[in-house]
Amino acid sequence: MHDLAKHAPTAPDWGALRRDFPILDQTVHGKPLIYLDSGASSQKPRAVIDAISRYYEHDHSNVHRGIHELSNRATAAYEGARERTARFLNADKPSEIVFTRGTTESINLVAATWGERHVGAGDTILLTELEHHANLIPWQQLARRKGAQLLYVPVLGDSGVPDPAKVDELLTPAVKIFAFTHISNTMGTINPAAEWCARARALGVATLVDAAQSAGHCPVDVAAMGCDFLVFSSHKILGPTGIGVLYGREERFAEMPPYQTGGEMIVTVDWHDAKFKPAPHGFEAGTPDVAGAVGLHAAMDYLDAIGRQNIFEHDRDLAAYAYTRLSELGGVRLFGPGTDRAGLVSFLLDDVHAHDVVTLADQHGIALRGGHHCNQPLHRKLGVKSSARASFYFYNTHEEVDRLVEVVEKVRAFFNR
Amino acid sequence: MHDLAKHAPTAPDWGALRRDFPILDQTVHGKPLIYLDSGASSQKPRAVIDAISRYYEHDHSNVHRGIHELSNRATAAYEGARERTARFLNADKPSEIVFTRGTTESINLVAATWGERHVGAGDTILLTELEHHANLIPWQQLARRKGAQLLYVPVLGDSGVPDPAKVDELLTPAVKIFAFTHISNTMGTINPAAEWCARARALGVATLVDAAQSAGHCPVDVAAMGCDFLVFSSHKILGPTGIGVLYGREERFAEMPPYQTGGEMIVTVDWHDAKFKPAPHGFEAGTPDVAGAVGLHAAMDYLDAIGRQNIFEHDRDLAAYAYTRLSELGGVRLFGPGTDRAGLVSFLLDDVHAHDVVTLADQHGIALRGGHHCNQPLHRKLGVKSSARASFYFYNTHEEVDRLVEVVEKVRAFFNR
Amino acid sequence: MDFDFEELYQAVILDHSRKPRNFGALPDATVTVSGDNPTCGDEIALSLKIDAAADKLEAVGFTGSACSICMASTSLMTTKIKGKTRGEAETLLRDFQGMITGQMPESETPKSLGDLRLLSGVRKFPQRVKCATLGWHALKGCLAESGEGKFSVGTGDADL
Amino acid sequence: MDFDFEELYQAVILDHSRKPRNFGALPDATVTVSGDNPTCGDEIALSLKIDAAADKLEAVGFTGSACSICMASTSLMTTKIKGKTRGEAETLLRDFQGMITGQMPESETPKSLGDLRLLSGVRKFPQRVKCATLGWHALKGCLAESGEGKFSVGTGDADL
Ligand SMILES: Cc1ncc(COP(=O)(O)O)c(C=O)c1O
Ligand SMILES: Cc1ncc(COP(=O)(O)O)c(C=O)c1O
Repeated sequence: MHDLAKHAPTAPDWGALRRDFPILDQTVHGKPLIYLDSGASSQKPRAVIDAISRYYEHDHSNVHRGIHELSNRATAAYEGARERTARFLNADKPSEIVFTRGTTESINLVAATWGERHVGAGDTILLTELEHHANLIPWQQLARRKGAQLLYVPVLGDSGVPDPAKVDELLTPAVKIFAFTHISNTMGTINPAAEWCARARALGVATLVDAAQSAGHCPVDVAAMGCDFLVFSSHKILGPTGIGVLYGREERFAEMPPYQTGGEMIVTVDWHDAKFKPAPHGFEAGTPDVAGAVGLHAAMDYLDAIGRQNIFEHDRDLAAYAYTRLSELGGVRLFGPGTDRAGLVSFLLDDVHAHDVVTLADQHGIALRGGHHCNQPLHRKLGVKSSARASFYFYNTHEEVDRLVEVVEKVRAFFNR
Repeated sequence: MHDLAKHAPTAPDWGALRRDFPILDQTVHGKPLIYLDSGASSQKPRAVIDAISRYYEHDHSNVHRGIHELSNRATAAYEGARERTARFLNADKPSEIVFTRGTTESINLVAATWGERHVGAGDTILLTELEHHANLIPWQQLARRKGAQLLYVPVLGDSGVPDPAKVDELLTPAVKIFAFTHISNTMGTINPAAEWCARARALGVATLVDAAQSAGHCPVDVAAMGCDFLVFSSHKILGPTGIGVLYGREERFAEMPPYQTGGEMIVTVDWHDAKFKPAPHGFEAGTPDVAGAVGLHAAMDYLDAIGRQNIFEHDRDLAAYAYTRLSELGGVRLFGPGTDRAGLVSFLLDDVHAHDVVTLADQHGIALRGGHHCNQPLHRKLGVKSSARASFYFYNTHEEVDRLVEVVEKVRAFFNR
Repeated sequence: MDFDFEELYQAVILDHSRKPRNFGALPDATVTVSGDNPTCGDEIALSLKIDAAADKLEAVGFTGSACSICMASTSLMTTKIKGKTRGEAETLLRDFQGMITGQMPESETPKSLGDLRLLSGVRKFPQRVKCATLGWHALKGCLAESGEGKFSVGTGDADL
Repeated sequence: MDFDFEELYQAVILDHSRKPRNFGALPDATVTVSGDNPTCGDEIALSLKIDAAADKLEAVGFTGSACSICMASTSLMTTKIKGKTRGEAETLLRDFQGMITGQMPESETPKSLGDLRLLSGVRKFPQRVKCATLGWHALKGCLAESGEGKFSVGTGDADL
């Protein structure tokens, strides 16, 4: 069994937790909302919404630059969120945490700074076929700019599992960086991140883990994982939109040139020259998203009060249940591993386009996602244009899955009539 | 008289407006808070705070990617904010508005895309000595990368006014881009943006206007101004932190390569190639700050309900009053133009460091800023390390200025005893 | 089944989506424009054989894979434009856009749209407007290309 | 005037800030480290003449321009380290940091800090801690440099 699945001691009161999310208490097209699109973006508990309001009502000011009381409070709030994030990831130091707009910007930052400096002509960048466009195009652009080679660990068909033999074959010292997703947003595959990082490290290969789908759904410990970089978005882990995280091991940050430049990130500036701060501030040009950091802080507190291991098991249970029920229907093509999957299920009905499934589900109050989920080449490899996806969080229930299955049956009946 | 200062018909109820800002109703060190640091970041009215909460409580989802109801609402909210911003600036089309993290990112984006493509060895980039580090270092980095020349329109000493004769001399067809601040954040100078843009345009020179200090303080009309790019930050114009605006004339956006890459900004992606969307989405990789856009929308509505011309006159009045009262004290060095100044005043007491002034003011509940205000080379030119700054918004009052002047007198007395 | 949904997927539309008319490559096409809807993966390539002298869209064909709305809309479109002049096709395009975006009041929807009027329900499904207009973007692209050859248009959106 | 403020700016501190001791270049310095506080523009360059054989900070001088807290803290520091061994200077540095960051309880502040204890009020002004520690960063830099020459340290912060 996967090492993330160790058993947790207490079971949270999921029903009570669900009531913390004001948005879930509404009807859509006359039906109770069933939100199964947390893989795209999670909803926010009252605690997060209120933390943001409270910040603006009491403590807002610009950070770092001021020496008055509000500026002290805003700076403490912002740096406190950094410190909290370091704890959330079990990073060594707060200075290993840089706040960005999200996963996408975090990866762009690494590709444009560390990548720019360390990847040269003929070098290899290794990805898997599971990568979200955010962890694919920045490397593609870097490879094109540098004349580097971009290689992909192939997945084994619909199972969505990267071929272990190919990892052995492709992970060589010629690789400069191995960038891979922890949990696939389309397949629900859980990659053996710690194992891959250990092997990469032994070969002197840097690693970047895309934790967009994992950071809020299971325990993530950068020390145990042994990665060089890890990235995620606040909006997928109960936090506000507009902020995300780049974890970078201290030695890696130290070898990176600045990314964006401007205020807050300088030591001295002259008309024709400037000296830059080290990480984290050297990678945070301009006024940061202070309220976003405050909201993210509240989200991490909320998640850890429940326990990420508890959440992980809850979501996996739901996904396993959905997977089983949908596969029993017949005429449904399911993607991703049959066991040890994370909390999401992508599927296709024979002869029905995903868009049509999603539109009908929406008419029943169910929010699904349809499309390529920013995995266009992967879908192409599977021979499909798109799929429908149900992605779960701890506020979802078995009854909601039952409702989903009912609606999928209706869609099939409608289009086969 | 400056053309921005035309008279407005009705006077808003400033006292009532002030009560819309919950944060202002508090004491700091036992004294009523007097917030004179809006130049660094403005406070937020209830309407903005509530718009953000409401969005998370009712409508949140990821944008563009989904086809369910919440995703439709979130997309409509996000694109509605874009459309609102286009109106706010009198841009031709919503597609001329790109959302960024703020002024700093907007300028970095232009320097890294338009600049990267259009500025070559031997070309000139023209700035003024007034520029904030955000509108200085990205160009400095570009100039160094390209072997281009960076020239500055000098300011006339403490007046903070760019030398008109030097503008004539330096603004030549050798200049690729003239990037300048509309309102100086240190000096309060209001630059003749429309006049400079017209002259640049006649010479085929592109223009970027840093409207960080003007967008929320006076009418800003990109059509009348005739600029190619204009940038500002939400957090300085009553909106949330974490989002900002890049206006780009359609033809300019069309000639720019992408900046960050990833989801949302692509047309098709293959393992080794990708096709990108045009502006605005082509410059917005990843999940955007939807809630930020909603908050910014509310802020623009709030500002325009008051009338930016009214705000402009209110803030100028306060600044002029503060300037006069401070200059009457003696032993105070004042920076920036004596007339036609925007709503802020920077000053220094003889033999007292700005930090000491600001610390004492804070003890009296007054939030000032002390430092180089991200204008380090300008301060160096003026022969000082730092200055103290009082920056005003429509929620400030004459009584607050009186209180400031009292405290400045106390500081002087204390340090001269 | 729900009212809105029934309206969206009427029998004629389902029929066109299952048995698209004029589906298949057009070997003697003078112009081909492909379009794709990046959000959902719809891909359509529309080919026209234009007789410039006679100002006539002599033949039309399309290939690709897409959702039922996109397939039906494109299929219906091809049946309407075959044999028409460029000007007539452009009028159709404008009318369709007016209808699908809701800019044109429902009462004013021209009769000339024929069965295409069955797609008017799409306006209640904002994200599906892109599906309904993808083939039309390709048509617009074909009409705009003065030369001959293969071209592509970007993302489908309502702004035809 | 306010209590906290009076405590921050006591007479001794004002005196040191107006008439800093050991202020001026040290022509025969063996090591010079400059530091600056980018937020406020404080700039300090500290020079030591270290007699390595005798393990003694023989002479000390500093130049620069800074706020009263920074000037006073640096001036007081120079009076305390002149003639001391490296080890003694390092102990002083640790004690000062403990006091200024509040990590060391006020009651435990070593007497050996002398007048430097007058700066303990700074801990109530978080943003001013950087001012009080800038000169000490330079000292730390001087002690860390094994070679001779001119060096610079980054931004002042509490983490000495
Ligand atoms: C004139 C000017 N330009 C740029 C900026 C940078 O704005 P931000 O820090 O929001 O990116 C500021 C504010 O600090 C400013 O006043
Ligand atoms: C695995 C994965 N990586 C990256 C991203 C991109 O995240 P964002 O859009 O928040 O930058 C996502 C989410 O869309 C994702 O699921």
